[in-house]
Amino acid sequence: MLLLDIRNLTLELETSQGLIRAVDRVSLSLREGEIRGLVGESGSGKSLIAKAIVGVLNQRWRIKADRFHWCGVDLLQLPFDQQRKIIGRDIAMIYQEPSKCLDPTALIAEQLHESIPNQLLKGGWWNRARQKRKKAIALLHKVGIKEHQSVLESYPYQLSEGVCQKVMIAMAIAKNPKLLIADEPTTALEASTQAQLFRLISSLNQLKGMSVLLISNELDSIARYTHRLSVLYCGQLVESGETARLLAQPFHPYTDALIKSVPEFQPDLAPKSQLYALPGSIPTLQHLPVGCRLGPRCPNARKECVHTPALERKQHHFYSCHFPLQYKEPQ
Amino acid sequence: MAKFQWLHQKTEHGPLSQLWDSFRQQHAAVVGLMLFGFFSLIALFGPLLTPYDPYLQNPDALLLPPSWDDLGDVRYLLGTDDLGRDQLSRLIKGASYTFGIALVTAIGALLFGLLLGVLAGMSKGFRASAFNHVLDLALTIPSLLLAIIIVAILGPGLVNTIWAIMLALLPQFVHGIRNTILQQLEQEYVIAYRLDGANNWQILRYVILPNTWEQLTVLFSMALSTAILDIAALGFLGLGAQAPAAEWGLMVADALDLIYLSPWSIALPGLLIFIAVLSVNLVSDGLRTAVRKRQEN
Amino acid sequence: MIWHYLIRRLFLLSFVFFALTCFAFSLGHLFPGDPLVNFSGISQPDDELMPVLVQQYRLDDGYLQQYIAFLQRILQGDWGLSLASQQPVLHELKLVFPATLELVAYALLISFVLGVPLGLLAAIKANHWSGRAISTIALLGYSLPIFWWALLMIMLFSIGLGWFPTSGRISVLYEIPAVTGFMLPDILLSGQTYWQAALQDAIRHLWLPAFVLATYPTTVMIRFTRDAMLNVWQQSYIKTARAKGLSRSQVLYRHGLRNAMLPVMRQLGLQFSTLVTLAMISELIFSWPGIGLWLLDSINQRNYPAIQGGLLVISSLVILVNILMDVLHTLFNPLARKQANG
Amino acid sequence: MPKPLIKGSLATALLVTLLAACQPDMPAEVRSGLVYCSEGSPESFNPQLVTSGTTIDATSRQLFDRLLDINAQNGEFKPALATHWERREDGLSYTFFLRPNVQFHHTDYFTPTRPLTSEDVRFSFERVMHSQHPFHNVSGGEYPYFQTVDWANRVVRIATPTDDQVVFYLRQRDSSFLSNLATDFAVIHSAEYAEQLLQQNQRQRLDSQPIGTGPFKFREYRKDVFIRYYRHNNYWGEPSQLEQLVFDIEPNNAKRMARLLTHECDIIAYPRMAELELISKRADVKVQQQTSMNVGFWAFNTSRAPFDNSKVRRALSMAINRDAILQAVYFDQAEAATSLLPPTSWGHNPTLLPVQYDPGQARTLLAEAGYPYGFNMTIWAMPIQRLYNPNATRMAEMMQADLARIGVRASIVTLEWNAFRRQLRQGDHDTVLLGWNADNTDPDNFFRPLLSCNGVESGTNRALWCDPAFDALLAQALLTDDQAIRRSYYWAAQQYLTEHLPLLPLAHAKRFQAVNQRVEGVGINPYGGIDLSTAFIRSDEDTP
Repeated sequence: MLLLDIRNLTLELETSQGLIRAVDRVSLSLREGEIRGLVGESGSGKSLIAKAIVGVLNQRWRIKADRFHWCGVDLLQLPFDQQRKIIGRDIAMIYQEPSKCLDPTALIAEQLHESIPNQLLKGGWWNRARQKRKKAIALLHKVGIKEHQSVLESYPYQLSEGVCQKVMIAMAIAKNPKLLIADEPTTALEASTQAQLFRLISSLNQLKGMSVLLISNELDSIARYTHRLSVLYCGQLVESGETARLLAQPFHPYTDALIKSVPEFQPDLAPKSQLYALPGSIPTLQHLPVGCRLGPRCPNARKECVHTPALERKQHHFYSCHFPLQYKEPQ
Repeated sequence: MAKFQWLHQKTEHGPLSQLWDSFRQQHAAVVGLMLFGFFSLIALFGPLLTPYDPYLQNPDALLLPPSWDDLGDVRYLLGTDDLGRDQLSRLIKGASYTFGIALVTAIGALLFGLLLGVLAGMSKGFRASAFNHVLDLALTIPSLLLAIIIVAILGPGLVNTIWAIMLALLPQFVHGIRNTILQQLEQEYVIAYRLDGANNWQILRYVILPNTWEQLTVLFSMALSTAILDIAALGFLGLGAQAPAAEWGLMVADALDLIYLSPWSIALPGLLIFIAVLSVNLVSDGLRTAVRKRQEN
Repeated sequence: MIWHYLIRRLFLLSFVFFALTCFAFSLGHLFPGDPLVNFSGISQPDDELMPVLVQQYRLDDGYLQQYIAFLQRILQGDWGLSLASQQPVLHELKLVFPATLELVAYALLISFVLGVPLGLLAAIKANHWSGRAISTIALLGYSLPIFWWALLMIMLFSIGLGWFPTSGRISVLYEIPAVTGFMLPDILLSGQTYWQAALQDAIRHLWLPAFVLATYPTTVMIRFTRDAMLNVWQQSYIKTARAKGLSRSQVLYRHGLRNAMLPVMRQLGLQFSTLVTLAMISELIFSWPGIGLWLLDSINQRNYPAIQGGLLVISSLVILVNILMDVLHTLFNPLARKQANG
Repeated sequence: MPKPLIKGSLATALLVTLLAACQPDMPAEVRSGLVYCSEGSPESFNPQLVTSGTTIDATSRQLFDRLLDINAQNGEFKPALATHWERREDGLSYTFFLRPNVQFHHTDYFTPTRPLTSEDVRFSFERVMHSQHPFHNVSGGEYPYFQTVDWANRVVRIATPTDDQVVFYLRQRDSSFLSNLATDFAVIHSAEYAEQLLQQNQRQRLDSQPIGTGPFKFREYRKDVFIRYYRHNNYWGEPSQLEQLVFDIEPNNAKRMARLLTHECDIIAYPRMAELELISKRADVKVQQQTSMNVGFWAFNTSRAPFDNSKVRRALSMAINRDAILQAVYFDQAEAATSLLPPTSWGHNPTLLPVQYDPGQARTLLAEAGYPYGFNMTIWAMPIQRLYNPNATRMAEMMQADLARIGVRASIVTLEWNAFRRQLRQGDHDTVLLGWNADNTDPDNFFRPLLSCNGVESGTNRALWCDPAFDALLAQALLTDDQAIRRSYYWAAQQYLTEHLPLLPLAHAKRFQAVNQRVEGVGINPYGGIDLSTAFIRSDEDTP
């Protein structure tokens, strides 16, 4: 069953210099139990999409989409608080700096108890507090925190980023949501905890069947853990499809460049050789190029690229480029 | 699609122009700034503008109501006080007393505060903590109490109370500057400078001070509004400006006896104090939001 | 770990009190006139009493011994006689100081009860007309010169509408013995038959001064709360709380308020000395028999021992409040506690 | 949402205002209380020690009685503690017959065991006369009024043949003796209370916690805040209808006026002349007016150069525009003073020609006196209101401007009232704005305290002017009872004054009193302090 179905999502922001279209006709779909990756360099609008889904964008943003379905319900038409109720029940989100997402003046126990909804508790309301404490301890164990007592009684500033992220995940899965959105969960963590975290997310996905939208800019971790992948550049969806096939045979030059820039994917890289990188840099939001936004930096850009390419489809593999790379023999 | 702009490049991106842009957008702050300019002009050129000598007593024009009142006299636009002195010229002269001297006091407090704040901010270890703690607490003596003590020692007078108000304004400055400096010291570019071998003085001179002038303007505007209120209050209590002086607070106190006969002789000076402080507060609010906006984006 | 911090604060407190008593002692010599009169407060010490006093105050040996003698006298409660009434200064302070505390306390209470919710409302509805209206009223509030504002209020409410009396803590016809010095408890303790009428009359006398004095702290509280809440509202833990599905008011009270209140408390400490100045001025206008009125009279009478006593009492009050606010801020704010002993 | 919290706090605020606004019903002893707003704190509770009007108003008529009083309408003597008195034909002895069964105050600090006897009268006056009297040096040992009338030499001896008879023996005839006994200073204390204080070694309590025979007894006093008196129930005269009398002390006259308008005060002293016609239009207030014997003057310190030179004094007097002062300070509620004695006094000399206002002539006179470029001087101005000078600081400011026109640079000195009088006593002033309020109808009551040599030591002679010729004139005037002869002496004295000008008389002010409509039975006593014993509050139901 299709959980999330977004067609042509456009996010615009009025600024003093006029209207900026940060996200330009992006489509995204997510099935139950699937881990989808969302890759793109910083400023490509991937966090914006996540926030749009959860509905925490502030009033200045204008959201337009042909279709914005969650479990068959069109969220855009719903009144604000009803929309908030559904999202609150089904979608959970974790952010980049976990320590900032925890209230510095409240104990972890308190924040954890807050996030456990009352409906899930069995038993009467009078021993709700005891039940919450029991459930909180269970949650901490589930996310891999052994000495729960010391964590519960401490303040956020006393915990490391890794533990904070685990607490955030515990809070997220407290209401066993259908979808967990992880917005660059591992940027603030060091390598060992990163791997630990990804294993935790994928185990939760398999055990509880919770689908995950993993947003990151490190291609190698994405490649290992996600089933399907979407690549974004400056707010435009350039390519999406099964991760394995996409990595094996990218159609869009930007995806190809991304893959080449990751050393792990180039087994036969000669020592001291120049790492591949696209020429130029990401344009700022105020000065976005017309048409295909990779235009000026694209190695095989041509005249037609001035018109934004439509999203073409090859079985489950979507790409939006006038001159895809399919002629190259697969590596 | 994004507009294609080749030519219209924002020439100047310095913090000053950004600050002025976000300040300009707040209309209330601009009105405040105009009023502030108006009062400063009056404070500077007041004595030249007054239609009459503020201390000239005209025995046959006692307690005239303002000219728009039916028994008012157009020669005395805002009427006269109970000794026959022209109210308008006294109010203008008062501007140089209340507003002008408040400006001087605030600038003095700014300089002393800067000195002490820098000392407190830059020194480290026990000396720092002892120095700024004692400074913070000892200087929180209320301004009126300080004024009473100084008047008890040196006798009443406008100059004596300036010292009292300056001392009372110091904690705000020292506190604000010390926090800003400590904030600056944690920034990476300070560490970068230090790596380049810059000693404390150079860091202070080239890195920290240019970055604190914004905070200084905000602190200065807040201190100025407090200074105006304090000078007027001390004038009202008779500890500041003495009898014939045309200081606004003192004019309210003198007019207190005639509160039933000529309520406007109390209303006018009080209103001017209120508008002066309001203009300064508007500017200070505008500055604070502008600084916060500039730091946000 | 906390005790270590509290002990350091206590040490700082005693150090500042020591500095304060040094300052008060030096005033004795700085004030014009004969130091013996300034310390003892006996206006015309007749000649056989003079040598006894000089010996007792050790006026002829060095400043240090004089200071030690001064300190002993302060601790024993002999603060000299007021030159005006030849009564012991401490006895008069016990009568006048509670009146000021009472007025300041009511003003602070009003500023909290009115200031905090209005500040929150102004922060949340920042670009709504109500939010802007509240912050403009706040701006007007703390630009008002208090003596002029008090006069307007008297002209309007007391003389114009006749709702409230203009002066004093209670009508002079009620005889209330000063047991604690605070008016309302004194009325209850006085056990007079007419205590209800006295209580009502005391409240009637209290309204106007408390409201006038509360104008500044309330408007300042609105501004501080609004600023603090504005930047707390941007923090990401507020977003996570909202994402957790908490209702807006739950997010506001559980997370917003507590985090916003911390910087407000610290700033309040700084504003307390301004509040004391305003209290002294409003006492003069409302003839509220507090320490402000008493000190203003004593400056006119060149009553130096009284000024010395007043300085000691008011400064220690301000310093105590500052340190209390600082300690409260550290206790409630785990982050600050990390810096405090980290 | 925070909205419920805001609604809650606003609702409670509204409720409390309504609760406070309705008028509580006053209990018994509060309802029949009267609040008199006075302009200053009394320096002491014994009128013998002072001359200031404030203390007299607060104490003498409320707490004490005198041997005889003056009838307010016709100025004749009427019996008080003495029912009747006889004078020997050679005028050297007076015998007074005391009223029987006069009770002293019964308070928590003293319980009288016996009624008033001649012993109390003798004690009260001997304290003033004999320096080795146990109570003479208590509270400073200064009796200014008695020193000016030279009481100690005048009265040789006081005898008490029986309990209800007192005989005064004088050294020589003195026509002003009876008037002096009728002044507010000649009050009768309780000898028994003094005896009790002597044993407790608390002698100064006699002047701070008074015991008298008056209509009210002392209850409580807080300096600069209030004085509380309760009714003396077994008063010899007609007891007051007021259960309680409170003097609410408020130096600022605008605030006193405000308290009258909000009914916190029932009677206020020295209302602002400026607002009189304003408040007389109000329904709840009535204004009482009484021409009374007083004079406001500008005294030069003749013991100090250049004020010892009469030319300089005349020049300064001519520089002052007195009509402007009458209008700006007295608001035309006073008449210009041509001489020290007010016109209502029988000793007034109408033939005097007053000092003309002529700055040009003043400048030439100043040059002749040797000060062509003027000089620096101080004008001392009282900080509080007085009947004879409602706003001394304002008057000083006007004089400062007038003197500046003739090149004299004057600065104004004003201190708190007690500090002001203390330093004035030491003669630190160049010139001072003061005045005098008569205590009886005798012209001697003006001249002796203000300008006699005795006045210099007692501190009432602010001009520090001691002229034997002038003193001789005053002494002769006292030797006869015939008013015509005394008037001729007093005319000569006034002529002498206008030539030497030790002080410049400015104005004789009318005395005003603003009273709440519901207060009855209160008048203004033209001679000396106010009398509140006959006051009562009409109890009709138009509560404020």
